[in-house]
Amino acid sequence: MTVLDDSTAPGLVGPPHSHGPRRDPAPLLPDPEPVRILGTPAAKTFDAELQRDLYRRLVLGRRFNQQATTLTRQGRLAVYPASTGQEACQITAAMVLREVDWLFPSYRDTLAVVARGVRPLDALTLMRGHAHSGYDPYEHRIAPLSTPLATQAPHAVGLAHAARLRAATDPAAAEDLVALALVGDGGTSEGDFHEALNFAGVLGAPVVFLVQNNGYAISVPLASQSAAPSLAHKAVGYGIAGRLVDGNDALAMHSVLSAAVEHARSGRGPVLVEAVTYRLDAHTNADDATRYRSAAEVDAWRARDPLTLLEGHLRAAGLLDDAGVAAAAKAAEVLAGEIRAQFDNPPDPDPDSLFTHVYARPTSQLREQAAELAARLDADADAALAAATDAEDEAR
Amino acid sequence: MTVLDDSTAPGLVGPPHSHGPRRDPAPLLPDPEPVRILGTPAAKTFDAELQRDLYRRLVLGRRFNQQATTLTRQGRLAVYPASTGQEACQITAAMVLREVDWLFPSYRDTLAVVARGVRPLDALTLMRGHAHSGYDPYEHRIAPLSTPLATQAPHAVGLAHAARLRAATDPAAAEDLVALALVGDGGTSEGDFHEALNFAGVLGAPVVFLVQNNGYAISVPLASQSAAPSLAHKAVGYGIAGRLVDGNDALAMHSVLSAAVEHARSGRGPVLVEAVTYRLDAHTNADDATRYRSAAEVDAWRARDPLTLLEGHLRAAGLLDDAGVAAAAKAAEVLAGEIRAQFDNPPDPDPDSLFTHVYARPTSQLREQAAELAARLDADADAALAAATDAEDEAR
Amino acid sequence: MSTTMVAALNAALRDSLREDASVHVLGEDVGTLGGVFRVTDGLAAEFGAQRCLDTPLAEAGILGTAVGMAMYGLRPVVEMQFDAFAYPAFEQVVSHVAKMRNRTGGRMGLPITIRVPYGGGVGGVEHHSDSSEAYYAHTPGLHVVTPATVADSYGLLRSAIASDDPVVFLEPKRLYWSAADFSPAEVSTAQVPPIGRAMVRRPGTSATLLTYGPSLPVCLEAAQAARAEGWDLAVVDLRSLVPFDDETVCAAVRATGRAVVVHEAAGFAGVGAEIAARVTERCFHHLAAPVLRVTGYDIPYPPPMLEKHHLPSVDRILDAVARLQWEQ
Amino acid sequence: MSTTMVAALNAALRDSLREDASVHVLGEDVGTLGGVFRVTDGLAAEFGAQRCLDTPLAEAGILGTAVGMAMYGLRPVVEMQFDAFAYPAFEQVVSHVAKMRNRTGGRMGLPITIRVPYGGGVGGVEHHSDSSEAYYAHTPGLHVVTPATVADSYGLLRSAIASDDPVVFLEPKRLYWSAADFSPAEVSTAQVPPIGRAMVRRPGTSATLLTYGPSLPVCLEAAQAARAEGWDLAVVDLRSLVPFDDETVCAAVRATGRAVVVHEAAGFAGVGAEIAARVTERCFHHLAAPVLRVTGYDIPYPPPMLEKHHLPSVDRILDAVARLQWEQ
Ligand SMILES: Cc1ncc(C[n+]2csc(CCOP(=O)(O)OP(=O)(O)O)c2C)c(N)n1
Ligand SMILES: Cc1ncc(C[n+]2csc(CCOP(=O)(O)OP(=O)(O)O)c2C)c(N)n1
Ligand SMILES: [Mg+2]
Ligand SMILES: [Mg+2]
Repeated sequence: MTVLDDSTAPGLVGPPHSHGPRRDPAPLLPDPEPVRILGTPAAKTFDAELQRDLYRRLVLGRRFNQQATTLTRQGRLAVYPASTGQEACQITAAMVLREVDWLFPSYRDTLAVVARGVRPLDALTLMRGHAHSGYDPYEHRIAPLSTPLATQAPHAVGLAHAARLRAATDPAAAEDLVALALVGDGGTSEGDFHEALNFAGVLGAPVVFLVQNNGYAISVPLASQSAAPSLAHKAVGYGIAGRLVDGNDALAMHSVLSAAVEHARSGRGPVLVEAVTYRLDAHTNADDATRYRSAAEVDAWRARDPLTLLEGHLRAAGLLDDAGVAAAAKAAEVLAGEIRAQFDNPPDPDPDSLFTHVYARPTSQLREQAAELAARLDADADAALAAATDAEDEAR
Repeated sequence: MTVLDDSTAPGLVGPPHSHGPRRDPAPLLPDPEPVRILGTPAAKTFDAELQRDLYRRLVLGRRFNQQATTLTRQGRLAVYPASTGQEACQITAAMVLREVDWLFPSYRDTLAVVARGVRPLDALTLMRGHAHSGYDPYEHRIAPLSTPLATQAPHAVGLAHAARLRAATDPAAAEDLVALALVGDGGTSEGDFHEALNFAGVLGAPVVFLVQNNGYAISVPLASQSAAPSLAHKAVGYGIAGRLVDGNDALAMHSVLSAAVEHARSGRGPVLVEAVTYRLDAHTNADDATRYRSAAEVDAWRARDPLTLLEGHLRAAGLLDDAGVAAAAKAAEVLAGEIRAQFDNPPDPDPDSLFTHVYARPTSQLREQAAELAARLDADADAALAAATDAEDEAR
Repeated sequence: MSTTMVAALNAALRDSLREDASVHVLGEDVGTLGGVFRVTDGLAAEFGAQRCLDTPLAEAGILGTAVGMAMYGLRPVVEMQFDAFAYPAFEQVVSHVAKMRNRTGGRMGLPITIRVPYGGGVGGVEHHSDSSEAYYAHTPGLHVVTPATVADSYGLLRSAIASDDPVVFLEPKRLYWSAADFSPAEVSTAQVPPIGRAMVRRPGTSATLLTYGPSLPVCLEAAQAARAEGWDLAVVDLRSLVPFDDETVCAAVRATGRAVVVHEAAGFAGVGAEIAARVTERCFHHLAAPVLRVTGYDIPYPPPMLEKHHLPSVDRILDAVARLQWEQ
Repeated sequence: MSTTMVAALNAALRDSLREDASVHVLGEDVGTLGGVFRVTDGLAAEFGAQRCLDTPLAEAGILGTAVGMAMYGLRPVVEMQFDAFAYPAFEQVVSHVAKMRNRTGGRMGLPITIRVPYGGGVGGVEHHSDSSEAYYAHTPGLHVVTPATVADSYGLLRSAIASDDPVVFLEPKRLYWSAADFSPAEVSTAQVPPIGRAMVRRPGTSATLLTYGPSLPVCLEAAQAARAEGWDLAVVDLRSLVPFDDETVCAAVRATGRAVVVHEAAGFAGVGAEIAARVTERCFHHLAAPVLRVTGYDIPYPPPMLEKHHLPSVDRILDAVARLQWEQ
């Protein structure tokens, strides 16, 4: 048997096959370990006023989580999925966005919604059970909190793409906006997450996906969710940049997230940011987290509480003193008082609202159904009135 | 303002956060360029008999594609999505599997099904329009050809996982099987692809995903499908190994695919293989490919026809001569004749089969409906008979 | 001018793209190829690849992207390549498209048109011939529209795209190549049919056939054949399943006292059940017989060689009419 | 012994896992946590994490994996965490689970049980209270079962898991904490109710209420209240929507000549339409009035503070009964 000396048949084979030029993967891969600033030399050059601001906001955020949890105990909220321990993610997600930008929150991100300016009562309407969404998405440029996981991620892509389309055809109306979509570690497993990242990559849309990897999807730990080196490693598969950051380091979060947002804004394409963090509270007030995680684990993460870390750093750096801490705490109490006041006598929902916004104009079928309900409620009211009158008569 | 010297507050921050140990991504990343063997020194050490076998099978495969396409022109097949140009992928996909293994083909993979031993008529039943699937999946260990794209990928994961489960609980029944799922470049965009790879990674199931990247999803080119450096780069996001291979190099295909299958079989986890190839024919016989690609592009890829490449290499290597080529061609004609014979008088489907396999036992509703249809068909037959008798009477 | 349904749909898209800069078409193969049925033929060439976008192959992604585009004020027209390939987008349809206006208290409507070529009779292999209208019709918040004629294809698609609500627009693929004397250029805005009105396609006195989409021609044929049996059948084309035109339908049924509903989809819990139930609720004392249904069997759509047995046929319709208790 | 519905379901899973090594439970949070409703409580501890598997968060992936497991001969029992979160798996349900036996000519059946906690009345935020039965009931190839009592929860789930066909098993979540005197240990195999048989829960002579799942207790309460109005109402619990028990249902309707169908799902094209239509087809001359429906409105499921207006109530049922043309 003669064996081919490949030098004899070079023309036969030619260069390797491909469908177009290959992109270099290196810039898309995340660092092996999460980006940190606290405790590193970079902390020294970080704007001092911004650091103080981050601290004050984190304190407010923590108080918000506590107050909302209290409201569930009082039965004023049906449910609240607290973001305690994730405040550095929530706060910076709101901070790095400009007014023109859009936020696409997941069900756990009420704090980010409030941090972007929505009145607490309105941000919590869904959890109160009064209406599905309590704020005007156009006023705040915030999509409704998304309960079906990861389903809002393609919406962020579509909106960001649409803004580019408008800018191209109508430069006068151009808005240099970025859409920021918030997803959990569990949410990354959904098909919609995949499809959103792929569309973003292909369209080059100005979107940032922030994955708050808090280690659990309800009870399911990360190891049962993904075998990837990091969730940020998913980015390369879509041709987009992946970044890994310490989600409990407020300075790192602010720095990485603003860079990602400006990367997207400047037309350099979407970014996937994975923030490694931890949910210190249970999944919601209805959950019993002791069923699936140890006190030791929670304690270890409590020692890395983003607020404690930042406060310690600021004190050590001389940027914060007892007076500053007290002032922040006082502002937090003012916020908590405002929330309580908003929940004191919130309006009741109108039954007719069941029918008014199903379509732009109700169908004849819905008009019939609304009339039926109205008649029944009227009859009930009449009956109640009659009963009350009878009782009065009797009493007289 | 004093700035923190990080050495002053080391205890504050500690090591970076993570949820468990991080896997090294390096072994999961594909080579930058597709693996090739033809025209490289590795070709010299490649088993000679296997090379000749590959050649003969590729010739049969090509003839199968041609014959099936001819059947569409004769109206004997409703539709045929040819894999012309992709025969090296199709043939090796079948060859590298053992009898115990399972194949999960996509709608374009009839050739792989035939190469695994299914009678052409049965493999083509779906395309003929006689029944949905013409072969027994358990006899051949081949799932039905999947028309909804990528939906069969999670089935492969589930089956491979189930085999492991059984082996663990009942070692006597252990089957060391691998499931091979075939997906197109377009199919990688679907959510089901993502979810399947993620489950495979988490479960460590013995699955190989072979993506035949033929550059198009019907008319949509790869650049509109994905911005990734390669589709094999998606693997790292699931913690599984990614491999990139020249899909028109039969030796490379065989080598990479068998390595992947044995990797999975030996318990080292799933593999994603991207084979870069090209569909030389239109999407199906009903498609007009000139609408979306140039003759020059097709010609360039025709020059890289896997069959031509292999034949040229084998001739140059002295492994093939005119007699060998003629023998292979003759065997191909025998196959073509067999296919034509099978299609000569294929049985007609029985209308009652509409109802018999919707459930293990038909519901009372289906029994009613079947009876209604049977009565109508009987009446039609009676009417036809009466008409024929009348005509006979008249003729007499 | 002889125009096919495909050409009429194409004209509707073209005119909508021309008149309204916010209209954007997206889907698999809609651009360069012009769609597998050529409904989007030439649109990318005329309006650019961005107005008629070839997307990646992922239906939830397509529709989810369209939701985001609509949030920003665009009017996306999405093509799902075939009925069964719209199922991956089902969560987006049910949990977002249908609900967004409601969940935001009317603040955020989604003017999305979802075009779905549907139904059988074209010899398609499995998963290419589903009739999926019941899934959408049962989902509050969606309009569900299906044209049966060339003129309606143009007019209803214009109305769907102009609607401020999401519309699932079901195109009967076996009528794609049907043709009629129709010139889109001559249609004035005033003539465009509104969504929500049924149409009596044939008056009649003996019984009323209620149908839509691909089954309209079959019903008209049955009505023609019924004359030989002495029946004068009325035929109503529903055109819009949601909103439902109770007025026209009930008037047509009351006038004859007998009715048969005809559609291709499986009968069990199909739209025909709703029609039969609501007509019975509203016209009970006018009915001489129960409203009967002629539908696809309760089976997965059959392979091409058997589909003729499954589809409502003239014979099956006449059999049902014969069972309308005439001797009573 | 007082047993809740959750406990009865848990016992059914436990007994199935114990008796048949091919039974495997999988889903989100079913393992360590025991499910968000605790239906799988303790199963992972008793049978190991592999028999009761915590999966990644991806419903199509879960069901697709279960399809593969069933192909290999296992009997997967899948939990979808909530009704609306089953929609991402819709394509797998419709295009594979429902069709696999048929598309393989009977060679490959898929004995999968898909457990779906469904319906409202528990104060759930949006997407947590959908009644999705019509989507499944309209899909040929699926069995659709829904228990309304503690005993049936146990028995029907045992039957569903034992079935060689795929079963969508809809658990009325607002009855999860209802309790009854029932001991799973005392149920012999012979007593396990078969799939496909309705049950007359209350005999009656004036009119018949046809219902299932979460609406059964409401109907029983309405029947009780109706006595004050002089009506003796029969109540039929369908238990299985597919296959449908025409025999029991039609007998119960013929006996009274009047019927009301009650369910939580939106009325339009809901399962109630099918019931009304088929009962009318089969019992027309026994009916003194049209079959009426009391259902959820044709709206997205409301927020908790408004759901009481949407759900069928005793009042609404009695109003419907009053409209059954008694004076005639
Ligand atoms: C599509 C979908 N499936 C299931 C659920 C039920 N569910 C609500 S929260 C949750 C876990 C989410 O985990 P993760 O994405 O990590 O977010 P986190 O709760 O940690 O913020 C699950 C399974 C849902 N909301 N949507
Ligand atoms: C879920 C789904 N969506 C759409 C289609 C319609 N369709 C059939 S083949 C095809 C293109 C497939 O492209 P690719 O995955 O690259 O495979 P290839 O045809 O190149 O083998 C499309 C869009 C389908 N079959 N399934
Ligand atoms: Mg999480
Ligand atoms: Mg391809």
